[in-house]
Order: sequence, then structure tokens, then C-alpha cells
Amino acid sequence: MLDKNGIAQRIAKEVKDGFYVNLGIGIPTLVANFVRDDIEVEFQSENGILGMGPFPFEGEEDADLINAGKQTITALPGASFFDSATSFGMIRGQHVDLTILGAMEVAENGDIANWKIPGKMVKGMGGAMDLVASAENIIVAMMHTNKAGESKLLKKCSLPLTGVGCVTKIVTNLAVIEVTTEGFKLLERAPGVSVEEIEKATEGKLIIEGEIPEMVL
Amino acid sequence: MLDKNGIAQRIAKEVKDGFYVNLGIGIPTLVANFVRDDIEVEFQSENGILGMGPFPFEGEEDADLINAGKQTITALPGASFFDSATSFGMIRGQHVDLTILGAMEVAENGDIANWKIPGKMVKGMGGAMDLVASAENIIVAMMHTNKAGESKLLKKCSLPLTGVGCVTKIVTNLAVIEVTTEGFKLLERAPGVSVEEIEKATEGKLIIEGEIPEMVL
Amino acid sequence: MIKKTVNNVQEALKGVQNGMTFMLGGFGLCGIPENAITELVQKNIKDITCISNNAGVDDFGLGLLLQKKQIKKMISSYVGENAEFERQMLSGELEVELTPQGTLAAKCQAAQQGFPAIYTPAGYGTEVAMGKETREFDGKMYVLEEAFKADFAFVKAWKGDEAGNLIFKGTARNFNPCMCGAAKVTVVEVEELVPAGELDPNQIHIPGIFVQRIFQGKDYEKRIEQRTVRPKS
Amino acid sequence: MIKKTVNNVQEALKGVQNGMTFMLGGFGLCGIPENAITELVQKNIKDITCISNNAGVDDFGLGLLLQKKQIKKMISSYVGENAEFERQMLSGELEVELTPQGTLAAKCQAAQQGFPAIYTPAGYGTEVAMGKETREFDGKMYVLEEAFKADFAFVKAWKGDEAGNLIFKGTARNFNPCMCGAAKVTVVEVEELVPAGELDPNQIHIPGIFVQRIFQGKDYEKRIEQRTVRPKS
Repeated sequence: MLDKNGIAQRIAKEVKDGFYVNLGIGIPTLVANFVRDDIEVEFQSENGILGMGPFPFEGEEDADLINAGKQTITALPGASFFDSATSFGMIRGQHVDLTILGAMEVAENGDIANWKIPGKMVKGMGGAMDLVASAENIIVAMMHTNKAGESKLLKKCSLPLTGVGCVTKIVTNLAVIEVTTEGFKLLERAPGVSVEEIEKATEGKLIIEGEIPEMVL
Repeated sequence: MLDKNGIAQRIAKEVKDGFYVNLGIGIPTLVANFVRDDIEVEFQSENGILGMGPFPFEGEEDADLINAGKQTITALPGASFFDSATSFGMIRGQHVDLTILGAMEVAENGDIANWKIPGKMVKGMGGAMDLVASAENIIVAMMHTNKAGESKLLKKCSLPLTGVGCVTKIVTNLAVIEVTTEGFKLLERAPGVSVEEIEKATEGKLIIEGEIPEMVL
Repeated sequence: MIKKTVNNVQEALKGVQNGMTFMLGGFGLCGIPENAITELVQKNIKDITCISNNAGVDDFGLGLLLQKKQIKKMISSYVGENAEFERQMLSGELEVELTPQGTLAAKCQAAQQGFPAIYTPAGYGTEVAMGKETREFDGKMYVLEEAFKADFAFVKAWKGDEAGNLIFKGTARNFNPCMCGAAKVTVVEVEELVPAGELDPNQIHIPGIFVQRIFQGKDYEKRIEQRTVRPKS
Repeated sequence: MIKKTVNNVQEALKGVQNGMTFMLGGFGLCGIPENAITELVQKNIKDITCISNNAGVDDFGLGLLLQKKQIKKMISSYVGENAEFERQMLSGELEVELTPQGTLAAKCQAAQQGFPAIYTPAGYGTEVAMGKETREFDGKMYVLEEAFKADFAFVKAWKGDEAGNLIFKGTARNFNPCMCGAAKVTVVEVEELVPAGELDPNQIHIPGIFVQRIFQGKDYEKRIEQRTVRPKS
């Protein structure tokens, strides 16, 4: 089974040379730590930076330089700053190659819910609705089940949607899953996790074809 | 009767303190020479400058600094450069206070035609269609009649339109005319021009109320 | 050159009234118009509709107006970690129109640039699109979103000149440029106000035509929400 | 940092084919991609559809492609003083879609930013709106104009870095920024190509994400169309 860093590490393998990548808050943010350093990648943060670098050294924080998670960051050589309209122009115009974000629920048709639990919790959608409606390549990073042990990979989302039929891949603590027109297709098992455990933790239709390899990190 | 400079001089009196002004090609360009220097005015050129200054001194021309008429210009202190989308954002968003442009024909309802004579001449509309569709304050600078002596102030335009019901005022070599819901309202006569001469040169409905003063330049 | 300078925040906020709609720049606490917010608290302007990506934190930024119940309605994309915002929203004290962040920016920019409405794919198939016109272009579905209408836009820039030309810094730029000229009156506070001619006309982010009033701001706190650092190697 | 540099104009234009649609920056002869145009002449690419505000003059800029009858269709706002353009258009040899200048810019920017179409008041009630959807918002009439689709955008910038970040100069900016990222492939030629990190990230007009290929241009003529001067007092 993977921890949050393990999920991020596995997702990092999906990041290819020449990709512009938008990382959501939470596990996705950790992905940056695991990207191979022999490839060229630039991170976009929707509040207005391309070429985002690591956190600043202590004492070098700049209140005018944060990421979408409101964390202090740095800018790498070749970075640029821009306004929110331009930023979402990049996103809407499909110039960003890969979006990685968290979710509360994903449905077998690729629907995603991650912004609201009616009557209980409202974080707001932030940029997520724009990202999922626009990006062609959307990977969800999340735990396979919620705190109550219920599956987060559903036949149909029960929470208000963030986007419809948009998720392409899901990486959880248990598995790597591709969203296909037929349903969730199991691609890889997390180290030490059996196919049966994944089946048990998945409410939506799970497609298992042939031997399912254990993931290599 | 006024010459081109006279028309420009009369129109300059319509330019008020604090106005952003877009000047079309031809007579309108001359208006800048006659604006009072005790008021604050900025000229916008739709190819991407606000705060346009006079022509450069000989030898100081910059190929990267022209106006919409492709003439070399200068930039005044406080000027800014921007792209075409932003430029027409200013225009469409009604941030430009006054547009002055030439015309081949103006109709008594404020329609204007100035970009095409079918089969004969096609200059193209350039930015004129955007300007006339957006601006709230549009003054036309033109000769009252064409080279054949025919009126350019018509009941209805015969040429393809640039915009509908948009012209607010017309300054010609003969008169200052306001476009009202009732038709062309004669406001002022050019020096030495009689009301009868203006009537004769105006095909559209001309409203003459009371004594028509001679214009003061 | 058309001068836009006013002497202070009081002069800059002349005309603000109860019940008005305001746009406020900033993302989180980054690039917020601190002086204008303080003055709105001071003047105790009530029943405000705020168009702002966030609502500050409990004790800073728009949170100050929330605390004093001056805000009737928030149009935002993210509530985030603001507990008072979430509480007022869930209890129904505060009207909230949650809007996708890109749509929020686009609706500001549409107002600035005279587009009456825009089509965006964001929110299609979600409750955000409920009651809105949707439409297909090239096999993809879009939602029609109308341009915002606001009375005042409160903007924070880094540098500005007398003509109202603005330059922003880092990610404090965010929504600020999109809001300039998107309201009837745009009020800008800057960290450094310079004479016209000092800024390179090539480097101006927002030309002065989009600005009605500009003033030298003061006492910026520029609070950091999530101070994250790494050790010096 | 993702590198966008290519060695020369030949490499930059790899993949251009007869029958394609190109966007070309510039206003009059100001800010036109001189190197790309020369190479298009050289390669004798035919049946081109050009989205460009003007078509150069008879013997410079896009006029060179017109002379050689390489252009099938022009989408422009202004024919102006280009006699060969006007002649080919009036004789029917050349297809011309005259488009209001602001609409032209907006259709480029819509393509860049993923808006499928925009509503503009320009051209309402004129032959430009014929056959197009019109619609009322707040009592004013607008025309629906769809985003452009193009294969290549040829852009001229002043400075650029390896990451494709661009800075433009003076009014040579014009349509160039709006066209970046508005075509499948955006090719940029610059007067000065610098290493990543040399440009201030606050001053970049177009981030590299909108650019696929960038190269150091050469032999710029930068011809002036209307040299107007005043005497030294």
C-alpha cells in the first residue's frame, strides 16, 4: 500500500519531457519532488506563474510570490508571471499538458467531485472546474477509500460534480486505474496489494484483464 | 467655407479636458494640432498606443513606433503600448471618450459608410467598425459633398454600411450638424456660408431652428 | 497626460455607498487592496456584494468585513480556510455565488473589454451551470456566462504613475489587472507612485485609461498565509 | 525549463504545407515576421489562407506572397494602399474576408485562450454580420464571431528567451501577442534571443507556453511605410 508520497512518486512517472503541468493542492503538490531531473518540465500555478520552483530558503519568503495553495514559492530561470485571465486562458486553451488534482469521488465514466459536501463543507471549486473542463489529460491523486472506509471510485458520484467525464487516470494508495468508456480499468497494483483488495475497495465497475503487474516506483 | 484644417480646428473644440480620443486617418489626424494646450487629453491609436505624441524630429523615426495611419510618431510621458486585443478592449469597453473619423456618407439616422464602394474601391474597414459600434461619442469629419458635388449627408446611405445609427455629430466644410432622432440638426454655419447653401448641399432631412450662428474657431 | 492621482484613500473612496457591488483584487492575501479594505471597514459600508476570488482570512483582508457583517453577498471561487466565511455561508447569513476561478477572471475581463458574455467549458454538467444557457461548439459543451457589473473595482498594484499606468509584481498580479476598467470606477492603490514618464511604456501591465483614481498606499502588512520554506542546504 | 529554440528559419518552418492557414503578426509593415515571410516565398508554399491585419505593400511583407500568387485567401481588416491586393481582390483572383480589426484580434485571442466564439458589437447591421448569429444583451446588439483555426502562427517579437518567453517593442507589438498559441504551431522570430533567466519574469508579454519554436531572426529591414517627421525647432 502507498502513502501520500508513494502516490505522488507513482504519478511523477506520468510526467513526460516537455510537459507543462498544473498541480492541485495536497498530494499533487508533492509530485514535483519526484519528477526525474533529466527531463524538462514546467509547473504552472493558476494564480499566475509558469516555471514555479521549490519553496524559498528560510528568510527569503516573498509575500508577493505564492502558489495556488497560498504557499510561498520561488521562480526558476525562464519563469513568467501573468494575470488570472491569462492563466485560465492557458488552461482553457489546452496549453497545459497535464493536470493532477485530488478528489472526493470519481465515477466510472470519469465524473469527478471535489468541492462541496452539501450542508457540511464547502471549500469552493477554485480553479478545479476550469482545469477539469479544459485539460485533455487529467490524473486524480487520492486515497482509494474515505475515512469511513467507503470506496471513492463509484458507479456514480453522490456529491455535486466538479466536471463530467473528464478524468483519464487515477492513482490511489492501492492502484493505478485508467478511466475507459467501459469503466475503471485496473493497470497496476500498489506493492503488496492484491487484486481482490482493490476489487473490494472499488464500488464502480472494475475491469481486470490478464495479470495485473505490481507498480514500479 | 472651411478647408481641411478648418474642419479639424472646429472639431478640436469638441475635445474636452480628460478625454481619451481616437483619431481616424485623414482630417481627424489634423485635430491633434488644434487642441487647446490648457486641457489634458490623450490620443489612442488602435494599433497599440495611448499617449501618442507628435511626429518625430527628422532622423529620430522609429520603425517600431507608428500610428494607425502607418505614420511614424512619438510617445509622450505617461504613454503605454499594448496589443491589438487590449486596444480594441479599450474601444469596445467604451473607455475611449471620443472617436473622430472620416466618412463617404452619413445618413440622417446616424448610419455611416466609409469602407467600400462595391466593384470599385475597397479600402477595408480597419478598426472603423469596432470604433463606431462601440463609442458613445462619434464625430464625423468630412466634406459636405463629394467630388461630383453630390451631398454626403443622405436620407439613407447608398454604400455598404460601417455602422448603424451611431454618428452623433458631423463637422463639414459648410456646417456643424448634430444627428438627432428627427434628422440632421443644423447647429452652426461655416464662416461665410449661408443656411441656404447648407440646405442645398444636404440631401437628408435638415432641421433648422431659429437663428443659426456662424461658427467661432 | 490625464492625471488620475488623488491624495489619499478617503478621496479615492468618495462615492462608495451601502448596497454597492465591489470588485476586489487579490488571491488569498496576496495582492489585496489593504488600504481600500481598511477604509471600507472604517466607513462601515453595509450590504456589499463582493466579487473577489477569496474572502481573506478571519482577521485580515475581506475577513474584516465579514466579521463586521458588512457583506451581503460574496461572488468567489474559494472559501478555503476562512472559518467565518464558511460559517456564515452554511448558516445562510451570507449569500454566496461560487464561481469557477477562470470564469470569475473571464467575467471581469469581459466587463473590462466590452464583451457582454463569454462561453466557457468550466462548470458544464455541474450545478454551476444550472439555469444557464449551454451550447455546443465543435463537439464540446460550453456555458454562457455574462460579464460582471460592478460599481467600484479596488485594485492593488506595485508601481503606478500619475497617468494611472500600472505595474504588478509576482503573483500579486492575479485578478488585479482583470478588474481594472471592469467597474464604473476603478480605484488603485500602489506601493510606489511615480511621475508620468518614469515607467517604460513597454512594461506597463495596465494602461491608465482603465483607471479612474490612483493613490499612494501605506502601512502594507502583506501577510503570508502559508509560510513554507526549505532549509538552507 | 522547456526549450523552444530552433537553429534557423528552415527548421522553424518545418511542416508548413500548401493549403494551410497561417496567422501573421504585424500592422502595416510594423512588427511583421520578415524571416518567416521570406522563407514562405523561398519554399513557394501555395494556396495559403492568411490571417493578417494587412497584406504588406506591393514589394514587401505579404505583398511578396501576393505577387507570386501564393495566397488563396486573405482574412484582413485593411487593404489600404496595396494596389496588387486590391487588384486581385476586385478581379476575383483572391478570396478576401474583410473583418473588423477588433474582431480579428478577438478571434485570435479567443483561439489562444480556448473561447469557442465571442460576441462583439462590431459590424452589426453591416454586410460583415450577414449570415451570422446576432443577439441582444442589455439592449445592444452583438454579432457572434467564432475563434480562428490556424495551422501556424508566425510572430515577430523584440526579445525572447530559450523558454519562448517574449517581449515586444513599441507598436510592433500589435497582433503578435494575440496570435501566440492561437494556431497549432506558433513560430517566433526575435531580434534578440537570450538565455532563460535574463528576462524579468514580471516583464514578459507572452509566456513560453504559447510558443512552440523560437529562433534568432536576421537581416531585418523594418521598412517604414509613412515616414513623417517635423523639423527640429
